[in-house]
Amino acid sequence: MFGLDNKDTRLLLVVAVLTLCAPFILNPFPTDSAMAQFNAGYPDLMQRFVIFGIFAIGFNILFGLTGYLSFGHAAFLGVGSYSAVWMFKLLSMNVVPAILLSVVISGLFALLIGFVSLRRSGIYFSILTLAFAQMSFNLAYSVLTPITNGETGLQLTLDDPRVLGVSATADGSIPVTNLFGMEMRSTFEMALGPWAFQFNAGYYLCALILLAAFYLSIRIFRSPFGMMLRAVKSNQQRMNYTGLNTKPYTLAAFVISGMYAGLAGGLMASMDPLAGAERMQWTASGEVVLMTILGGAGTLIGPVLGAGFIKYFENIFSKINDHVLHSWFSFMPDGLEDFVVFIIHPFIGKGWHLTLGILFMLVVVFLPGGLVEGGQRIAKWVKGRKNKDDSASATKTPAE
Amino acid sequence: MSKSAFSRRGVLKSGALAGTGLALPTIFTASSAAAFTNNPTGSSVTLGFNVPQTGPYADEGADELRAYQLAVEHLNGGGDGGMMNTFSSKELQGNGILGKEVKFVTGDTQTKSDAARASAKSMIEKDGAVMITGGSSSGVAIAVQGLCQEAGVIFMAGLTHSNDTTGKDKKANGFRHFFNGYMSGAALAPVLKNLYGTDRNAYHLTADYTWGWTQEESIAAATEALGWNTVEKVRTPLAATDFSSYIAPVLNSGADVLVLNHYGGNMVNSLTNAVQFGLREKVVNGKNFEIVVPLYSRLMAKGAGANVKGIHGSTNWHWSLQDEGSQAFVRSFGTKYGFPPSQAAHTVYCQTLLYADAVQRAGSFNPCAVVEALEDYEFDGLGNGKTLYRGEDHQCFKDVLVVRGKENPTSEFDLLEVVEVTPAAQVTYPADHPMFAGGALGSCNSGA
Amino acid sequence: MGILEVKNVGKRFGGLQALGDVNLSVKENTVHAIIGPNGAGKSTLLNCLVGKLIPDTGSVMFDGQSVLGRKPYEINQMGISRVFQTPEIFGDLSVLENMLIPCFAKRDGAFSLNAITSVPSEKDVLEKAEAMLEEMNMADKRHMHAASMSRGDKRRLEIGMCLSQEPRLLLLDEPTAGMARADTNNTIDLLKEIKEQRDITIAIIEHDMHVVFSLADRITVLAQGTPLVEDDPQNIRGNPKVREAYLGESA
Amino acid sequence: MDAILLQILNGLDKGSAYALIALGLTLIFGTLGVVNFAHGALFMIGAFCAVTVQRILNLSYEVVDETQKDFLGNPLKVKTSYVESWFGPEMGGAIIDWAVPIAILFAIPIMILIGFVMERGLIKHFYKREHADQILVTFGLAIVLQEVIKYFYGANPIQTASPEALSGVANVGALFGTEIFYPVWRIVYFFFSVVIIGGIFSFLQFTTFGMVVRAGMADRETVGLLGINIDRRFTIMFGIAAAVAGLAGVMYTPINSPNYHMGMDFLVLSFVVVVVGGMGSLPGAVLAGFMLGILEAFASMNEIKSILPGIDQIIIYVVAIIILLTRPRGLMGRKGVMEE
Repeated sequence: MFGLDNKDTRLLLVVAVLTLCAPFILNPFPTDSAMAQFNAGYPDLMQRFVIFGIFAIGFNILFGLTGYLSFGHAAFLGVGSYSAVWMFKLLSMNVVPAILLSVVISGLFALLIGFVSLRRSGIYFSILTLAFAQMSFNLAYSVLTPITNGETGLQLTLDDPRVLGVSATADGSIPVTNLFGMEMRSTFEMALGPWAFQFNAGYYLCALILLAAFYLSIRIFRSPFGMMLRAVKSNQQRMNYTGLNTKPYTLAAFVISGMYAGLAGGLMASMDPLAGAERMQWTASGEVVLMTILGGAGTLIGPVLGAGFIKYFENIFSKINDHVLHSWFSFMPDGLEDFVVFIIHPFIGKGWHLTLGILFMLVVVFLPGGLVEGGQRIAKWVKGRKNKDDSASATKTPAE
Repeated sequence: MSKSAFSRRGVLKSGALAGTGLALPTIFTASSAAAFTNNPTGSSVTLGFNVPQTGPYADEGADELRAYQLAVEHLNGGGDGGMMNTFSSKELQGNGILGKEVKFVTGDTQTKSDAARASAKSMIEKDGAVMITGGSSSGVAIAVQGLCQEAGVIFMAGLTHSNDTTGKDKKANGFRHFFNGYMSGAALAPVLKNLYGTDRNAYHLTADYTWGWTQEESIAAATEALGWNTVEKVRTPLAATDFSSYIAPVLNSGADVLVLNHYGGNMVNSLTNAVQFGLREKVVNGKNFEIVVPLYSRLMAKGAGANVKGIHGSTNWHWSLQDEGSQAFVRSFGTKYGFPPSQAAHTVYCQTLLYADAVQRAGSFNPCAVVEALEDYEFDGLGNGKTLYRGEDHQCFKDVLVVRGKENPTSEFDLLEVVEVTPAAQVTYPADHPMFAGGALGSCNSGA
Repeated sequence: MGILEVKNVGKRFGGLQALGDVNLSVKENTVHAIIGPNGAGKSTLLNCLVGKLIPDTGSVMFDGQSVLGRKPYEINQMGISRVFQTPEIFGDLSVLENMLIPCFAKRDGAFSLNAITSVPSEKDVLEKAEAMLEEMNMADKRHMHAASMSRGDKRRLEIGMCLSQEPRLLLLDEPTAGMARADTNNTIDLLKEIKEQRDITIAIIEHDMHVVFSLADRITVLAQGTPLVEDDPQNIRGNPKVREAYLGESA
Repeated sequence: MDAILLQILNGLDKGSAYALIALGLTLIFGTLGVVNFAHGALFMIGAFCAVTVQRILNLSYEVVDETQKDFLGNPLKVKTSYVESWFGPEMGGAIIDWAVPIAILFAIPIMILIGFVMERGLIKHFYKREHADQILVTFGLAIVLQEVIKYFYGANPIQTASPEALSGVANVGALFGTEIFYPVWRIVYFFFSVVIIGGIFSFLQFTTFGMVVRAGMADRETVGLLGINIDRRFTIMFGIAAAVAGLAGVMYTPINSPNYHMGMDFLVLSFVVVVVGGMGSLPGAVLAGFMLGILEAFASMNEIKSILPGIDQIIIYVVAIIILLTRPRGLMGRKGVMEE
């Protein structure tokens, strides 16, 4: 289907089902239960999962296929966000032109940076991209404040000179982002017994774009172009002596992944019209590197998993506090309860970084291929057990 | 199908009650049931405490969280009641807010506007928070204030000192109790005049982002009004750790006062470096060289150690104040945690009480009712003397403290001493002051 | 006039004159071997032919066109393919993919943003690659990870990859270096087959005299960066100068 | 002129810190082939060794003083440190005053031990893994280390002063016949780093151990084939690199109050220094460290900033880009290292 082979079609369908049913899947616990803390099915976080998924998918096209490790990809995300917010300020609150502009501008920016950085390879390339991104961040935070609004981030105001649309709504507030009239923040809620599920228009737009981005990434992976990119990673020398010019291949991959980052940035701004400079900081670039490696670089689904993993910890674990812990363990005798809370305390709330750091180490030590390898091992183990059962029963039967 | 701007968990709860569990799932849609975002319909109300828990301001965030928990305890009738007893309004009964038990959720801003908004959104969308408060930097406060305006919840700013928070970026749903750069300048100027005279040459080192700029502008204007000359204004990168190359030129610039418009780690390092370079022992133009740190905080003073001795600055509040309100707060905070509260803790405690009181007086959690109750509200007993929440820009006008690094501290908390309490009238400015111009409050948004 | 004309080529590395004044003419459809002791400048010469190095002096003409100043991939597109001393293949890719890449390069040129069609849908290229694998007797290994093959198989694959580009000149850099005797003989047989079945010119740099004398139509002996002598194999065998400079040493 | 001399001094001083951190980083990279994102954390731990020594020396008992009140109005508990009560206020005070130099003795064994544990326990399993995996695991480790420090010491900077005797300013201008006052401790830091760098170089140059390590850096396989146990030596090198980073941290504390994220602040910069110097090149790292330090100092001068606003924000990166574009492998990098 869709020009994909069976395996890829299955993967795409699985991802489609997962993203479209995310409001259910991510909210497994009843709203009032103690475990509701772990629910992730609210619009903002779901949007973030999907948007960072797009970012990581794009990054993986560069890093996973060509092996070029960019440490400055957040710059494209940031540029995308700024472009989108400027579009909202100047043109229209419709997200379509904003997203288009952010993809185009970040593509051009990637072309420029890629053209220079790709003159070097290996760590020298990484440091060049890092240097460009840090320059962008430092300037955006300070000297470029008229364009970026510096520390606070670029926001909408009540006096934006919007060409198509009004500066302020009748009741004196800033108009909201929309897709041809459908407000991105509008949410449909469904209560199902003790459960509550939220269906957000913005999330579904992001989800559909993620599916398109994912589909495109599969096509790229399976195309001759994708094969050439893998060949670049494998042996550039042989590429050159096979009559292939590696530079445009890597540059194309760089620009494509920069456009993915811009798309993610534009979507972020469309969901929440603010573009902060720290989106371009090296830590943000490092984050997408970690997402990709954590999930499994070079695999199709890995980066999306990695993005979800990190964003989940950032948003869910950081919100667990001692109060919540006490409410979970209140069934225990007092002394024991305090002890358990004391033990867990360093790892939650303000300690969420610690937990994430430990998990990075565990994953990379025990699952060299990232989370995808974890999944494969589980699948193998399940299959193996089934086979063993089968063979066990097969050997048993004659014995009886 | 209906559309609503943000989650309405309160409604969902009643929806859940209406349903009869799994056997008979009820699909409930929020139609016109809610009058505003996250209307608390159950027996409790949830507040969102959004503070930096990781990153350079984590300790301030931790102190803010302590104060919030204390405030919640007091609102729910626990503890000794703290400043609720000294507060001029006696509406709060110690039975929660409007009889609803106060619950809270916490989040990590990471001192990044993106992360802060994500965290605030999760409080609004997932936890049904009806008010968001916190923050330890102006960028974050402004970003979250904007979000709360869009979402239709109240934002009670924490530690944010930029003029912009209630200046060009002010919002109808946002309120600031903390003082600002202009007030620092206005409070410091007379003291500096008395101490150092009117013939001085000031050299500014300024953190290169919006907060730094507004403070630099405020202090330069205030000191120039005294007759001081501003020799140079130098911007330093936020990421700078070693300020030696910025301090060194001061030596030969002919300046005799160094103004450090830095906060947090930047301030600790720039002050340490300035002292290292022997600036304090220097005599320029026949006068002793002086250093001024316009925005002081005890936590920062601790980081700079002995270097703060004798250095002047301004602060919103200090635990050594002897008024009834401050004493009550220090007592209940100190008894619970074993050390005195910081100014960040004080301001967020006040903000929580002020919000609760406003709801109580308005008789509703509706943000627009709360805004109305807070605008032009005058109160006393919260440690800063008589205070006005001005309706035009949602800024509190109250006394500002000028403090000095103590020469002989008796304990690790006893680092600053109050030199002067500048009365509110002296730091008050018209709402249309040029430093606060541009931008408008807009109208309150209840999310309906 | 040969298909490859090297005239007065010199190359210096700092104080070392790697190539003195090299003149060489490779006739079309012959196997031309370049031999010489270690440090004679064989590899430097080869690198000058494929664009990896640019000589200080002289000219290199391929089929009447200068190759100097062109990038390796451009020279390859002109019709020169190179086999390396240690096989250079795409180790992370499957054997079939290894074969597909030169076929795509032949069809689509140095760069093509062919990002939407899938590899299996490119029937013509696929058939060509499969045919070449068949010819190299590697069809059964098509899904193998290329890096996991034996050295001999890697060499076969590399030669196959070069041939699939239908080059006019094939450069071989010590193709049997480090191989066991059996693998060496297989490679000789393969090269003989290629020579007989295709219209192709082969230039080979080799240490192993057994290989040289089994394949070469013409031999150039290089010593200290300059050609000592160029002649037919049987004459080289008897040439005392060569014996002295080269064979004598190793014998 | 004085202003320029002063900025050169500042640059040398900044450069000392960059060079020391970069030296260890490039040493680990050159010997073990590991990209160590936890190296900044080692610098930070070194700084906290100084903080810890200061805390230990300040361990005190409390005496209730009825005449003074604490912040709650209770009688004040006056703290007296054990050191002072044992050695008398004068001697004890002097010992506490010299906490940072004392911390050097304390930090060397601790840092070497941490280095050994890190290498044996974690890093050695990653020699053969991809650089990406090394980055992920060492980054995770860096986060864990800094969070542990934050848990025990808080997020605020902690002041650790230099000894009274070394904390004033000295007139270094006397050498040039003018007056330039410069902080004594910064001069100490510069000479300290020169000694350490000189020590490392002579160690590698003149000892057999150093020769083997250098040979191993050039060609690990061959040295391994010679039957030399290169692994053990590399473990020791890791310990040494950790100690160098740690000592740089200890000595840095009086310059800037240490905090838990100072390692991350230096991490990116030190990578830039290493790469500009050329991956795996020790002299390159030192040269690049001092060069970037001096350029950074000059870029922050008003005269330059008024022409190019914001140049001090980006100077390091601009220089890095220019150097990498003109010299493909940095100032002194070897071919083929880390280019895949």
